[in-house]
Amino acid sequence: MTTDEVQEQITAEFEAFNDWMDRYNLLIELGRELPPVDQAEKTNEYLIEGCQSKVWLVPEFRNGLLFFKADSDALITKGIVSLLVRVLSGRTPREIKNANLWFIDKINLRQNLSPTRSNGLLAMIKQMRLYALAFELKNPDKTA
Amino acid sequence: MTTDEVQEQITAEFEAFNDWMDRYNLLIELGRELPPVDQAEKTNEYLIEGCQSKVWLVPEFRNGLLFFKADSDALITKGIVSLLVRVLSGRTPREIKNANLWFIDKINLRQNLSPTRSNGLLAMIKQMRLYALAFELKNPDKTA
Amino acid sequence: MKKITEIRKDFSILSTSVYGKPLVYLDNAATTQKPSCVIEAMNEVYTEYNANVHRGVHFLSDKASEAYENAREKIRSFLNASQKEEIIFTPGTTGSINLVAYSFGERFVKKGDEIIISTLEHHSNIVPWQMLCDRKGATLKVIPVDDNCRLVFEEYTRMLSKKTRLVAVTQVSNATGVVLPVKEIIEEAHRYNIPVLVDGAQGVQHGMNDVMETDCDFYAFSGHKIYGPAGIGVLYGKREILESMPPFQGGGDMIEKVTFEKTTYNALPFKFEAGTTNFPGAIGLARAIDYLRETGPEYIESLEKDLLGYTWSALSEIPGLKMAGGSVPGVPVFSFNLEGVHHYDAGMVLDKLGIAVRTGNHCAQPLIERLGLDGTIRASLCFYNTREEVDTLIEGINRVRDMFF
Amino acid sequence: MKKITEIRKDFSILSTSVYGKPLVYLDNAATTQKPSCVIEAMNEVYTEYNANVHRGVHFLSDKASEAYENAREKIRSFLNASQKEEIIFTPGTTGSINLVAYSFGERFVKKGDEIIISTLEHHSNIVPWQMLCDRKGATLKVIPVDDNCRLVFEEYTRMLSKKTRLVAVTQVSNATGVVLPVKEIIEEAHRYNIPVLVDGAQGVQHGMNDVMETDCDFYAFSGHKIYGPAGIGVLYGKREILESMPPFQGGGDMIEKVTFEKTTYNALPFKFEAGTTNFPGAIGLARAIDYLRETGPEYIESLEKDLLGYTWSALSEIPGLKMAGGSVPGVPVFSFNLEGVHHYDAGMVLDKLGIAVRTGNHCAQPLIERLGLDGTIRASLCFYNTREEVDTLIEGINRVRDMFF
Ligand SMILES: Cc1ncc(COP(=O)(O)O)c(C=O)c1O
Ligand SMILES: Cc1ncc(COP(=O)(O)O)c(C=O)c1O
Repeated sequence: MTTDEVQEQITAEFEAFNDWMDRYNLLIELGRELPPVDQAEKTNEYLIEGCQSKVWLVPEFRNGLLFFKADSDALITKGIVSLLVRVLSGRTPREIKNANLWFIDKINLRQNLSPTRSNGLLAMIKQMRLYALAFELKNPDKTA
Repeated sequence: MTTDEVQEQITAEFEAFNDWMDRYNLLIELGRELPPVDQAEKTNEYLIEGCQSKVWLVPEFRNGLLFFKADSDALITKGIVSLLVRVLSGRTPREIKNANLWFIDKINLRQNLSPTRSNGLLAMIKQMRLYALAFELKNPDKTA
Repeated sequence: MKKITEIRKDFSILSTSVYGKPLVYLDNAATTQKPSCVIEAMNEVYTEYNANVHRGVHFLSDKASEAYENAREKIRSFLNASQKEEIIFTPGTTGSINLVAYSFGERFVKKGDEIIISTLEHHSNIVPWQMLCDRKGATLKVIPVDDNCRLVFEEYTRMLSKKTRLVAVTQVSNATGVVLPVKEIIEEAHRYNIPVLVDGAQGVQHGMNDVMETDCDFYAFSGHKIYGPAGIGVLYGKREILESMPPFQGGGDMIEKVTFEKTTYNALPFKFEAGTTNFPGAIGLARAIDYLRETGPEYIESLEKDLLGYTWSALSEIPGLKMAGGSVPGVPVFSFNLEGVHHYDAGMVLDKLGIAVRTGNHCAQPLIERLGLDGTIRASLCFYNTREEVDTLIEGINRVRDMFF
Repeated sequence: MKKITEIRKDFSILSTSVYGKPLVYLDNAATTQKPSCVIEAMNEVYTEYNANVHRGVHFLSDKASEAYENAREKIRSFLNASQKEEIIFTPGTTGSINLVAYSFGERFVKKGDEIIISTLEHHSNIVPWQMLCDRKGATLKVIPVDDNCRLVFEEYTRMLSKKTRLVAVTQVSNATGVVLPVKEIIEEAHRYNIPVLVDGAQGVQHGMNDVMETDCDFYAFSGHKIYGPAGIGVLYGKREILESMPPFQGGGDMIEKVTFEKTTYNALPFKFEAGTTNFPGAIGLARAIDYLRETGPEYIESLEKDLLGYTWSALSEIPGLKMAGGSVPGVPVFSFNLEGVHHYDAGMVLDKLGIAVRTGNHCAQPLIERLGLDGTIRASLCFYNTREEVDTLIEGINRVRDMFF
């Protein structure tokens, strides 16, 4: 599936619900389903610290693709994180760098990502893109 | 004349004019008529410095009465100063200390005396009263 | 007595909606809403007598200056200070405390000296002292608290010494609503002639506004937390000590005479008010204080007391809810966690129900860490809140519990 | 193009009366009037989304924070700065300059160093540097002016040396309307890698708002002088240099992590914005800048140019009138004296005719003394003034002459 197809899937899942409580219930569900990051990997290196909740993001590069594991101490945050992982994990650095994450607006999560919330989510997207850039620079041929 | 009588006189002179320009003309006239303080006496000791215009106030104690000479570099200020001199000069320290200067409100000069104007006029009244107090303390018997 | 429905009409924002739900504003410790008379007072400035204060020869400037100085007099009377010269307008509590840290600190604090604060402080009453100690080579001492958030007073008395230059404590912990024994703290310090700064940001709006009664040497508060505008605050200081302090910021209005060789400074309070001040803000703040007086301080106190008791009881009945402050708070500020629920998750859900609370460390990180937490949910109420709003909060919390269990 | 009558309707105070005479407000260099959209923007904050910024998990706080950050972005764009992080909100020009004097001064200025300012400065760009030099044992150097109020540029270039840490100059003399060659001053200083602070308080509202063009390192201005509210100002600083500076004030929002042992500071711009900021003020200021954009900067410039020429000609014809600035000023600010008339007397009479001018030393005592004066009458105009108002001023001045001759 392309990033767009995954985003369409997510949008459909969320548009089944009109009520914010139902959407949050879904996010909580998704947060619970996302496998936790090992305690050993929850180091400062992988921590994206926001004011309100912690987010860990662990990258892994295999066969020219970039995979992400992620976790958060807050469940709704973790649910949102899981969506980002779903859209971007297992893709080429270029895809990750160029992906237009339109689903965020579509399912009204923009507010949760606003820099003023300082919850680290925007920082997480930035961080994913930085990892992509870093891998691309280190392995120019593999990511052509 | 009592201080009240002088103030009534002043009030009558001003109430002849409705227009501010005429009142200012009168003040300018009065300012011109007030004998200037000798250049030699225009020292920092006698200076009451406001932000906008300078006022000099020279006290003299004779026969139990306190006399004032005063001057200003601005003419309207000097006119107002001359009114204060007219009301308070040549009186006992006690009279000066206790005088209720109601003419200021009556002829609408309150604004020109407001502390926010920082033109030294309010400071001048304070200074006159301070001189009165000082002379009283120095000469307790003469001012009984 | 104004009915609560009447009071709420004075604060039009209270009858707005968010996400289609009626707004339940329980973030009053962060900032309070403004009665319409405060908003109107500032509009009046801008439409009728806006001019630079203290500087003009003209009508508008006179009128603005007079209104500004009347505002100062109102603050003096509200704080029960003895002189107008002791009231300095600043941009807020943070500005007031930094003024003291720089000016008092420059003059009186040297290497080896000590400043005492408490574990219950807001960052604004921690960081300025840390920075001062860094600049001067002084040491910051911190009065500890017990597990119930109460100051360990004996530790405090033991800390006081010849090296102590200043004690700086908050009246009320913004993170937990715990009230400090400020009067006793001051008494102790004064036995050694040590001045005390009181951070009144969370006390001034709850009736603790009398500086004579506590005999504090400095008192700092923010307009926006007492129903006034943002961008204006107050520093009260005893005249003698203010006189002995050098100016903080340089600029217009704080000087008497400027030459390139030598500048002499203006008298109090202007010495500490450099540049064009926020005079519409000062006028708005004075209007807010008038509003409180008109509404009746005792009445306001009774309303808040009722809310405090009602909310405390209701929260106490929620299974798995843990209060951060230990026992019942002194002002209607409630800080708590729900077992197994991250405070941020709870805040997000409450938000979507129209309930505005604050979550996190409330700019009091050291206290939150001392309590072994990484944040709390804080609901802070004031007199314009209602029992119905508390009921909505309780329902909301129960809803959160259901969602996460 | 909006007609001038339409423009004046946006500023309702302009059609009020004082002492029964129509107000002629010619004190715009002290503070400007606010268009109704600015007043409304702040009312909107207080009635629709008042909340503490950057701190809340809730809707109102989000909305307030977003509006605040949008305001910052608008200021960035207005100043043509490259990054939002370079825009710091302060209480005003004085606050901005003091921030630099304390923070930059703390880090970069030591005994024996030199700071250069000019004779044309406002006290707010003199006293902070005097105080800094006092604290650090540094020396303040002052670029002289000739009898026509023009900088003696050769003297300036001679002053620059390895000891120079900073040059701080105003764009426009508030006392005389003289425009300084800021771009050349900066070019010279940069040849030695010396940073330059530009006091934009009197330039920003007259189209000199491009920080890229002058390549200044710091730029300071006040909201209230550019049709925005009081209590808000801006400091622009180049990112690199801001990054290298320590924080100025300590408090909420400017920290990343606080423990009693060690505090780490937040990123730009928050590092320099301690405590609750005046966010309604920032939003009001951004609205004022929008208003100028909507009205059209070129159009505004043409209106002011017309007023400048018209007023200059009219004043030149008055016998016994002496301009303090020498030749024609660069902005419509006119500073003069009438032979044989004290400036304060003149101001008092003009006041009663409804004409608001400022008299005295305009917080620029050293310049006034350099010119051998003890004050001037200053009429400062802006785009909402009219030729008719200038006529009233001229009549007023003639009336003053008649009264005192
Ligand atoms: C050139 C100049 N610099 C600085 C200031 C100080 O501005 P503010 O009083 O708004 O801080 C002014 C205004 O009075 C000014 O004209
Ligand atoms: C106890 C306490 N002190 C200081 C402050 C800082 O106030 P401000 O941000 O208005 O300067 C606050 C508010 O956040 C507070 O609660």
